[in-house]
Amino acid sequence: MSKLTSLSEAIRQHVHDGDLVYAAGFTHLIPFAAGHEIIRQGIKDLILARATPDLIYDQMVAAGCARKVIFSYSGNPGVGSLKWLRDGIQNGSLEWEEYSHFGMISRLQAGASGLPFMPMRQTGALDLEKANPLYRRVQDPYGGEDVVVVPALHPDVAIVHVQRADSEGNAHIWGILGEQREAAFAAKRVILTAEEIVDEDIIRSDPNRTLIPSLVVSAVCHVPWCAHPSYTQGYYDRDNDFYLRWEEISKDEASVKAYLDEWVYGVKDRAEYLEKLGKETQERLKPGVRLSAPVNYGSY
Amino acid sequence: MSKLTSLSEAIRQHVHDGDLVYAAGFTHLIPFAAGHEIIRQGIKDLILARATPDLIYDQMVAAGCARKVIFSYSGNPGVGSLKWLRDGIQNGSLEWEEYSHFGMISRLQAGASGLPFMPMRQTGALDLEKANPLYRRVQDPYGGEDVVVVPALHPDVAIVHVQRADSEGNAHIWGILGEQREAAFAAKRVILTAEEIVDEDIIRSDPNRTLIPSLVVSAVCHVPWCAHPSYTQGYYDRDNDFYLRWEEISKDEASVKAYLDEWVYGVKDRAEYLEKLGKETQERLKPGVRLSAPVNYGSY
Amino acid sequence: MPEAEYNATELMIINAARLLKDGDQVFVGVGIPNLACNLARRTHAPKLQMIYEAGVIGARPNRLPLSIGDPTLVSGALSVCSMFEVFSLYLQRGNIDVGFLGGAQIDQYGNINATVIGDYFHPKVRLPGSGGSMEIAAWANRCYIITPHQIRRFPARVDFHTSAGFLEGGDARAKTGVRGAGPQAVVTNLGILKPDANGELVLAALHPGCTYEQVQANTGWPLKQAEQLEYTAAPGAEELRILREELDPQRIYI
Amino acid sequence: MPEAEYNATELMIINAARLLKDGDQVFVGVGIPNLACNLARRTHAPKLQMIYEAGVIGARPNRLPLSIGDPTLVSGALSVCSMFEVFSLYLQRGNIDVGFLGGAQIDQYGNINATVIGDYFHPKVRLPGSGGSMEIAAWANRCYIITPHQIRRFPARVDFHTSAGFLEGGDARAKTGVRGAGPQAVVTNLGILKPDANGELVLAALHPGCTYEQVQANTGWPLKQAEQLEYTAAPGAEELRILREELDPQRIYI
Repeated sequence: MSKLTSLSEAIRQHVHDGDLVYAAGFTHLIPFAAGHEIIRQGIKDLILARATPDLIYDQMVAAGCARKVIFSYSGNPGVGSLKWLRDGIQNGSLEWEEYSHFGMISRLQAGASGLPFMPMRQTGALDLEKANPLYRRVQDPYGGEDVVVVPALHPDVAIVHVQRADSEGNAHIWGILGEQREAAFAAKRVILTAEEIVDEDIIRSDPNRTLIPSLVVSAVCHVPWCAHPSYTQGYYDRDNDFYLRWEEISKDEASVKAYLDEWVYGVKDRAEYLEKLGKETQERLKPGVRLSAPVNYGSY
Repeated sequence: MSKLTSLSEAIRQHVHDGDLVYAAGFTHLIPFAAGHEIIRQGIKDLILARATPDLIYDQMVAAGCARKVIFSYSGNPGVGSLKWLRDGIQNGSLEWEEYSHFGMISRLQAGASGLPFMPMRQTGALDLEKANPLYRRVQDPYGGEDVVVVPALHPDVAIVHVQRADSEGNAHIWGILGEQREAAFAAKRVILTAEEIVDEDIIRSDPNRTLIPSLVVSAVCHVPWCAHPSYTQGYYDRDNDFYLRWEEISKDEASVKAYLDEWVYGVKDRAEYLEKLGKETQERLKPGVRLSAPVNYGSY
Repeated sequence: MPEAEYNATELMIINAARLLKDGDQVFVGVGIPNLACNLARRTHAPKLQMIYEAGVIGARPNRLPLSIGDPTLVSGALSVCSMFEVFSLYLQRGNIDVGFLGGAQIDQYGNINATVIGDYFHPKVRLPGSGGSMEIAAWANRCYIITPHQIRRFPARVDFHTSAGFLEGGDARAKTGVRGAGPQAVVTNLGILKPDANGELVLAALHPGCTYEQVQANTGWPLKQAEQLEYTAAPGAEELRILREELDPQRIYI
Repeated sequence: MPEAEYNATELMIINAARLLKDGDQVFVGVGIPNLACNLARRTHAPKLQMIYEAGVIGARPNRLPLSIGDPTLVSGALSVCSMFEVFSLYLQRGNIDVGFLGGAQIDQYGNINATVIGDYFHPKVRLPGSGGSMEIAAWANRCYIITPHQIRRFPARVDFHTSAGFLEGGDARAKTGVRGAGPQAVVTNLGILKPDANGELVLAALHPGCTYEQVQANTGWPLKQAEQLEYTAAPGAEELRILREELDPQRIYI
């Protein structure tokens, strides 16, 4: 049963004011197009969860979509800081809840596994554990050190971008996997965006590559270049120029407004964004071909 | 640095009397050749751990290698029972420790993750929990039901068969993954057997397929048909005739002795076994070709 | 009712298939449950999906699988994951609608013993053990049991709780907090048992030609009848044809 | 010593590279640690392997990676796994020899603050936070810190323990039971600090032309000297050549 729909329809149906949203992706496959659509639809009071909020959450905070962030590293990776998140936390206008990377993804792992919590070894650094009451401790019933635990996270909606999926939402992902799969299994609803919609036979040719099954997917959206200015392995490179430019754009309200007006409110959807981005930029970001060696599953 | 060695050398170096051995594989990739080599070398007092002991552990018990088994399902899959394990348990000559499947693989998952234990939800069935004191309970510090926990398992040696690996032990696996990866990361030493030793470039062409890294591997052995009469996806089918025959062979001591004399003690190594097995059987078990669709990693 | 010829195994498979719903995500073993699922897919439940404890999702086998990990289940499947993942992400997470269970003993409250006859530490007969059934019985939304109806298989109390039915009945299962609804039907060659409000297995349906007395004679507790005792329709010609010609032409299981 | 020209960043990279051993499994970020590892690989540690928190093992990048998740790290790598897996199977399991750490503040006992200046709930300056450094500092066998030597970066006590060094010194770290040995060296542009038996960072080595007084002036606690104060060799011509011509020809980091 096809779950194909437009991204704007999927956001309208599955993302509501006040929802806890997890737009997944560790530097890779960050679903910028979905973030922009949420901004365009004026959705409010969101709790934005992500290990690394990246520019997309800074933009969503700047656009007034969020009341709270949950994160483990709030920086512009390899460049600097996320001004709107930082200022929101500093001036008290934005609630926050903080973990280490492993704490954050362990929350998803617990959620994805149907467990109430995940244990991890102690780290000796107690200040975050003290600051965040959701960090707890549990005795090791085998006599070792107490373990630290974090509770399951069940996002209302996870947004997960992938390289290719069939129309039912069975998805192949390769390259950096981040927390894509855990977010999809942990969430109540999943919006899957894909660079390519392929025939089911392509998916079935390599079942070990299918990290997200249709079973957990609510909507499938065909969104080429969904991740720009982040990247999709094998499809396009990270647009590092933009990551550098955001440092400047984000400095004052006027330039952020100008950016949003031009690149978010000023375009209807990602197709228009892509047209506006231009062929030249697309060409610049296209990698050469480097194919995986095939494997033989055998015909039995 | 190449870790290539013969299987007999690898067993000699890494498997000692009294060791806890985990020969991995859920119906797929069961390393029969390694089990036979352990029998040939007359290694004793082993603790044999496996979710599904399968014929190979029945043979090792029959040959006198084991003092204890740890398992979650002790049957001849799709056929019947494992007579030597069953009789050993019934007559008290074999120690045993028992879990459900999820309990068993959760022990490996804890071991692989460096955790003291793994939690799982309650199942309502208490008898095994009562019979095996290593099942414990832990309070959910978030106020939910208590969870059941099992302790980390760290085999002295894991034996893991794979389709292809480079000479350092970076391995591609596809098809049913069972507990191959968890066993490798949980164990103190890892013997990797492979159908094919390939150039590092093949491995590097598809890093997402590398489930076991050289980092955890102690020895790499090139052992075509290592898994027969079990199977290797894409290389050969399960020899179901033998699974049926074992039901007969295992019925009395004389026929087991005859089998071991002919197929284990009577051959030097898997190459001789394979020659003895004959071209016809090999041809019968060869599947047709069914290749995975390639993915583009991109040249960056 | 036309007097179609069928055997006990065919009867059980066909009645099990009828219990499955379109779109069900079924955690399935080889043999009879596998045949029941495939029959349902070719009749009223084309969107039913089979998930194997070996970690295979959406298998599309070219031949009848002979083991739970048959390579034909993998080639052309939608997804394959590790055993830890299939038990955690699918079963424990609550993504499985139906689980199939079997065992040497099933008792009055649907508890199953697949572990041992006699004392656990001094076994009279040692059985294979839980495998995944402890978790399937607890976490699948609903479970079905398929088994021949013999008195030794239906004691009032099992020797060992390998997997939980309704435990001692009443709210005993609910109180454990396990997520699944437990065994919803036991399909035998004589009829179908279902739990009543107290979790006790009662006779819910009789197969053609079978009587209550026959079932009681093969059941180890005083067997109640459901208020509305039903009578199953005999296996249809088309069901039998699919089963015999398409699914198990070599008659390996049937 | 020949008066080779080099800048502070080059000096730090080269000295960090010298601390790495052949065969080390290094958990590494982009920028300076990445350059130090690659320099070590091309000089004395060809078998050193780089593992990125993004889940990349044995990267073989064709270009200088610009982010921790740069696609050039993936193409041609030995293995790629999920973030949960790299933190559990590699870091928590004890498979990582060396971790690199950074932060806004490093204190007398090697504790690091990358979270906040001022009060956590009413921050004066909010910093990015832990990322993986809480776990790296605890579980890597040994850790190195690379940072410019400035007084504001070296307070006697950090405002917030983002990751554990030797805590309050003495056996405080050992008592927590964390597996790693903690920070083994802090490489700055002036010299190298190392923990003494009490876990206190002391001056272990001076770079060419630097003095104890200079280091003390930039350190927020009375800085002890190691019993055997060492003097690092100036960056060699070959080290500089590799760094400038092969590793960062566009001078993005150096």
